[in-house]
Amino acid sequence: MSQPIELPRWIDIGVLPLVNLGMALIVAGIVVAGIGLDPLQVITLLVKGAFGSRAGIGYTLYYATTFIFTGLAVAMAFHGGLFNIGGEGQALIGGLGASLAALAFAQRLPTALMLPLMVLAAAAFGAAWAAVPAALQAWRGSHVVITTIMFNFIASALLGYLVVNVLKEPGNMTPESRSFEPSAHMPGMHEALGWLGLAWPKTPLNLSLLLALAAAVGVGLLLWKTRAGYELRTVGFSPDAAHYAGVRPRRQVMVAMMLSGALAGCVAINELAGVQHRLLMDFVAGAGFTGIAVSLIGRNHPLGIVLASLLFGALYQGGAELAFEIPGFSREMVATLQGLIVLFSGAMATVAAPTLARLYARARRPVAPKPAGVAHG
Amino acid sequence: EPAVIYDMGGKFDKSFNEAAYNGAERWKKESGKAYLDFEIANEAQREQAMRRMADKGANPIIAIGFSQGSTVEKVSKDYPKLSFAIIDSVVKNPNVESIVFKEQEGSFLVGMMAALASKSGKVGFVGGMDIPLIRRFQCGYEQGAKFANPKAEVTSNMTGTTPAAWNDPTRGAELAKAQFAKGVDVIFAAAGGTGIGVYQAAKDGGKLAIGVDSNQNHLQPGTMLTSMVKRVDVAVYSAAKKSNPGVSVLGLKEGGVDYALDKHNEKLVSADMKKKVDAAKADIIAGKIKVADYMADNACKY
Amino acid sequence: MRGINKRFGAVQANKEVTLSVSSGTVHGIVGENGAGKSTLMSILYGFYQADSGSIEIEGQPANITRSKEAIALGIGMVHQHFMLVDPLSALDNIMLGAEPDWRLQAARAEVRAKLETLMHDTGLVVRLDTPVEDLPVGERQRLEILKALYRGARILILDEPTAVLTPQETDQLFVTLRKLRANGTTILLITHKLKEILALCDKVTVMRAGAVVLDCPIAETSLDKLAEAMVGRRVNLGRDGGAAAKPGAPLLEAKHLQWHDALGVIRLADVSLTLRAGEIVGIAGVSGNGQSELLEALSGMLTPHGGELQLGAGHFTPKAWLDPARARALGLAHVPEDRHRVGLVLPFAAWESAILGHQKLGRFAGRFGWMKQSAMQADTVRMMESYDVRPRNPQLRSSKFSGGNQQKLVLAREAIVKPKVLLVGQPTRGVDIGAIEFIHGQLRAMRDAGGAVLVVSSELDEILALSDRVLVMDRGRIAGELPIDDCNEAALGRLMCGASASEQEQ
Amino acid sequence: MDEVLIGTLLASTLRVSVPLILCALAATLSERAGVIDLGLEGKMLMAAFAAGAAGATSGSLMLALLAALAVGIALSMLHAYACVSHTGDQVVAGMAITMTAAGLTVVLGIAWFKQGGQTPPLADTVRLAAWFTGAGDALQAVPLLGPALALAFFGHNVMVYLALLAVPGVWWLLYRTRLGLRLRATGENPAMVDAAGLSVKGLRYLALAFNGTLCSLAGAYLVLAQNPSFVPNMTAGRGYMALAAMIFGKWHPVGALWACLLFGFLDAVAIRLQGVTLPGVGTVPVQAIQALPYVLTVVLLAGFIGRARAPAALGVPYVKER
Ligand SMILES: Nc1ncnc2c1ncn2[C@@H]1O[C@H](COP(=O)(O)OP(=O)(O)OP(=O)(O)O)[C@@H](O)[C@H]1O
Ligand SMILES: Nc1ncnc2c1ncn2[C@@H]1O[C@H](COP(=O)(O)OP(=O)(O)OP(=O)(O)O)[C@@H](O)[C@H]1O
Ligand SMILES: [Mg+2]
Ligand SMILES: [Mg+2]
Repeated sequence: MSQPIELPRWIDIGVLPLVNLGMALIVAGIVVAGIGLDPLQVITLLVKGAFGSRAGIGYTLYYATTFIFTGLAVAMAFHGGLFNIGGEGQALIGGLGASLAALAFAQRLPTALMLPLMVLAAAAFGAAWAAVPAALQAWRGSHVVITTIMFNFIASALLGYLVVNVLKEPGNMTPESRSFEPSAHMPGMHEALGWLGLAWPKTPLNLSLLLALAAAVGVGLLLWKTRAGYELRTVGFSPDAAHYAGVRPRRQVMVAMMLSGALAGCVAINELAGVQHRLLMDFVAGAGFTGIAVSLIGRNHPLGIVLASLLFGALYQGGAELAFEIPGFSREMVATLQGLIVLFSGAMATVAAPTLARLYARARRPVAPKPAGVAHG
Repeated sequence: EPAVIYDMGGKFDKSFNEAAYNGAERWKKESGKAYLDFEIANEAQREQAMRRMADKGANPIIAIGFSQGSTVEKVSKDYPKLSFAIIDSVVKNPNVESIVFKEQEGSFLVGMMAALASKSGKVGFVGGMDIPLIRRFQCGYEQGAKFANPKAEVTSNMTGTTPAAWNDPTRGAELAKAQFAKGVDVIFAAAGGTGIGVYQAAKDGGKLAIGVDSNQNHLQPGTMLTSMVKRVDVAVYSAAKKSNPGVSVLGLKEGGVDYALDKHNEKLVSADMKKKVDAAKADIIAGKIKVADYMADNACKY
Repeated sequence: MRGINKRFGAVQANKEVTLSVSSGTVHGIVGENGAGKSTLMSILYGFYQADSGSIEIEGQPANITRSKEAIALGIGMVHQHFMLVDPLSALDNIMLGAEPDWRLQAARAEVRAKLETLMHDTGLVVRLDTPVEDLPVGERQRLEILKALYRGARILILDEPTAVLTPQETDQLFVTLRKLRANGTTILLITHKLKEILALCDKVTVMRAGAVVLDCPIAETSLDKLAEAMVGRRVNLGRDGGAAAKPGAPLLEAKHLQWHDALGVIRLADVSLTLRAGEIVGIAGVSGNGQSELLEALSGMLTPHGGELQLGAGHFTPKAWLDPARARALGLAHVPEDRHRVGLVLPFAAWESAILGHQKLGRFAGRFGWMKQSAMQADTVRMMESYDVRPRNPQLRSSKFSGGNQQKLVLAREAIVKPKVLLVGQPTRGVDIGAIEFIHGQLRAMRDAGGAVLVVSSELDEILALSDRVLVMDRGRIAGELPIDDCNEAALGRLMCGASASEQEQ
Repeated sequence: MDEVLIGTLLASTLRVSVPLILCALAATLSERAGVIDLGLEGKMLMAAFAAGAAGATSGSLMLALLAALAVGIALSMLHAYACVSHTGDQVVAGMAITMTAAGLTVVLGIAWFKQGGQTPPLADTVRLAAWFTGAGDALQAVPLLGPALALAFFGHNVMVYLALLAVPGVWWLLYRTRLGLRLRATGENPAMVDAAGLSVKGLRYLALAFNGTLCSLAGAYLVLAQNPSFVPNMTAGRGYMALAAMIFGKWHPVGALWACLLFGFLDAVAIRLQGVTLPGVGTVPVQAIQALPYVLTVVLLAGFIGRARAPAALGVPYVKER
């Protein structure tokens, strides 16, 4: 009954997530049909919008870049046994760091120095913002889930204050900082490909994508190839074994959360250095929460996260395109789907497991009439 | 085909954006052609939305609201062949039409009406986001109120400092209730969707309220004294019809701003009140009354 | 109870258990840790469901699927791990689930009145209005019994009630239990303390590995017989008659170690011991008498509240106690009792588990914090070969190895660094006979190479087979020390069961 | 003049606190039974939408309330199904509900009402009316404290009084009834509750049903009393603030009430201090006041101002067999 169900590995990491994703899509499809749209048409247009043109692909990858950062952030903390809901706030404060660096130095420094400095600042500020809940969890036992939520609100208030009262240009009515000098702009993919002689339409997609992919590789290497990652995962799986192995759990809590915060902070590079070129108040726009869904679907593995980010990037881009194309379709449909994915792939991840186990068992039985058909079902 | 990009608050804010929407709809009806539109849900979308419109070949692209100023400036440079229009902000690119209003003049008129309708001599102002543009409304309103009744007291509040202030009816209602408790009995809300809360509070408290941007008299018939209409609809309509780059400033004279009188508020506006206000309107147009412009020197001097 | 079977995942906790208890008696149940005693009783109480088997109460077949039904049948259970809600008052704890009125105040008044008489009749006195978290353990124990009696229990199950009690409290409890028996209550008593069985019970059942191995009236048995039945089959693993130990210099010296748990129960009362080069010291004792805590304190996993420790060149006091990393640096290795929770990380690949604790070793460290995985995997393969771990696949998940192979892997890992001091907890728990032999051989080889080995085991045979010197622990103390030549099961059994030692102490 | 200021400030505090109080009580009930609720925000938002949609289409206050209740309770049951029946992660489930609600309300709103996700303004018959205005007017006449008290405590709508009554109600349920005892025990030691012959699942489902009811009322209040219609994302973080208040109130209904009133008071003050220059202080950074509840909660959680003890079994799904 409530005994853990043993499924073959390929079902566990291959089929089950797809089944869960499928259930979320089905429910979303019902909603789409319920508001009078044709789910098939929506899906077709969505895929076309996301992958049908180079511009569409550019946007998809641009959104995916942000989600890779936040997804990795969630996964990093998760491997240390922590649930970081504070990606949103850490990204905001990372944006503050990157912007301060840009506003202070971009006039004087060349791009080659400016961009690394912004990355460092974004990561450092994000890490610092995550360090406080981490320290409170490690030394005072306050639960990181609750404190990171609180820190999201505090971050947004802090940024609001700074942007409105300190960073806003006197003449400007919009709460945003002045524009960064060109040396603080992350080159767009169209420019970069242009240098190589390749044509690419102008989209928000910028070289941050490479940074995100590098971060994914880096996270993978760190977790599975370095001692630090080994110790982190040990704490995440079994604090007792970690203690036995001479690992200090408190230190690992700090390390995991700060790395997580640093990754979230890098969202600012894609959004601010790459696209907006100034500090806005709401540039994260829920990406921190999307990161949770991305990480859940990606099974907390960098490769999975990159793929899941692509999925979400496509949903966002396709959704935006749909909002243009179909009256009555709003981007919130994508937000809804995102919530449903978290529900089915996260909270109800094992609901389908017994059924799958039964189907699998039936399929394996030699007397079963059509074993293969069931196994793939 | 033209494209309209609405600001935060959305095209059904019953106020500023909705006026733009009405203008676009009018164009659609008269021309029989379709137009594209998009509602901004967060800051980061502005540029994407505008570029997407431009990529689709929309022309002209009409951006509603000062917050889109910097985006229009950036994007219009990249698409020199397209024409753009921006409401409430000035962008000095050759392919951009900037349309701004003399809100102070319309506010002056509704300020007068507020002071004339007030029994307590105390009138209120609820602004949206605390920016010079809204201060310009406030300043004109104050001046008008004092013009009609030199002893009038004006209580003013701003809802916030971020764009969230445009769409927070709860706060609007709270601010209105606070002002009513101080004896204010007419409130002018220049706060986008936040105003809905103010009007509801006025209705609940049996006080008067003044709408903004669109004619909002129908929202709470019987307690809406009037509305300071800003003809964003006209601006959008004419921008869609034909774009003429440069800056146009629309005041009372140009019919860009006015106060609203219709079946919903005719009982509230007495003949005497109407006479006085119309006289002032003529004087402003004639230049006999100078209405202070807060944005000219960032101060309310009258 | 007839033919009861219960399986938890891979563990067969009860195998064809049949138990019959006559009413109005005290029936003892003894057995090693994990023998399935608690599981059996929990099935009777409806907390778990048997996979198969039947239960009859007072001649009537009873289908007990929930605790509620057991309670209705007059069965009450005092769980091994107290089932109490800490922040609630004693009174609320007693009536929870059996409140006579939906209004709490009225219910409390009614229950309080009943309890006053019950407390008076049974002598089980509890401060009813104190939150449980402020009650001492003995009082919590009485509270648990009172709870069962309040629900009208005629059959009372007590799961290791004395494990947490002081001798005085135990005596008091026994007075109460005798009184209850006199009033017609049937009592099922689980305990590890054989002396208690002899003192109190009318009949006794011995369980081992989920099955009943002995069932007889108390008059027909003795402490020695019970000890033998409990310790179980005699494995034919005699001492390797040959080389006697030649103990050398002391490598580890612990003095007056003291530790108490969060409840304030003293787990280490005062333990001093010395480990010398070239000897195996065995620690015998019924589990739960401080052996686990001793191992943890010596390996740095737990900081004692009192005492001191000399390990090689390091001297430690509770203020600055040894930590596991430092312990390893000083040449101490530790095979933990719980290989699943502590000794391995089950989701890890075998090679990852095989470097647990050694991740900082120089030969594994690449530049920039890189791990030399090839070196790690090569080491793992070597460990697997020399300790015959099967399957010999360093990439396989740790959880996929059988218990014996997991244990060999842990032992190999700790031995490969050639430690000066090796602490081993339950070296062969759940390990098959071939592996036992092999593991014992390895431990002896380590001694012969000049290492000091401390073995904690609940298997007397193992202690007898391995040790050069045996310490017996009882209630957090060293109850006695015997050189191996003076050891026999009877002597150890008496010390273990608190017979001679506690009598001498009192 | 001053008493008017005090009176309106108190009145405003009460009005602003109501959704916080209801949600904090909802959280108290579920967390006392051992279920973390990060779905408050979503439940409240969906209930608000249901009230707005039903109210606008049917024009009936009763139907609006019923719709809110049905939706809020249904979401709580979904929460229970995922976390209690299937031992899913409570935090993830709550997040999922909140995320889904934020999207779904807008999607449905646009589809049904074509007003950018808003519902049409509700007719007066659907809105909750002011109560005790007569008593308030009478009290106005009393010298000294009269006007302040009248402004502060009379003339609110029924939900304000209901929320204030719900506090002793929940307190009474938790501390004066058998069910309350069982709920509290479930949050502390579900194994014991199970051993006492009670159903842990049943109790947690029940706690979540109460939780859904209270969240629904909070959502309905936003639409039927505070605002004239549903507006996308109108809960604006109140669910999280209520959670903070519940923690700040140390998982006790009365503590939660005081925390909510404190947070509401800060909000009311922040509304009034917007852009106001105080002598000596300068312009008050309203953001600082807005962030204060969260900062206070973190400080409390860190144990710097007294220790808050969460129910021992909070967030742990109950499984018998390891
Ligand atoms: N809830 C459970 N889930 C999984 N396995 C369990 C559970 N309870 C007990 N077991 C396993 O069942 C076996 C028997 O356990 P049980 O608690 O009945 O032993 P015991 O004889 O009471 O031991 P002890 O003397 O330590 O109390 C053990 O291997 C144990 O690990
Ligand atoms: N979950 C599993 N998946 C795949 N293989 C397994 C799994 N569990 C055990 N095995 C393999 O099955 C074989 C027998 O396992 P089992 O646990 O019954 O061994 P055992 O010697 O009885 O161990 P123990 O003494 O711990 O009970 C082992 O070779 C092991 O590698
Ligand atoms: Mg086995
Ligand atoms: Mg037991």
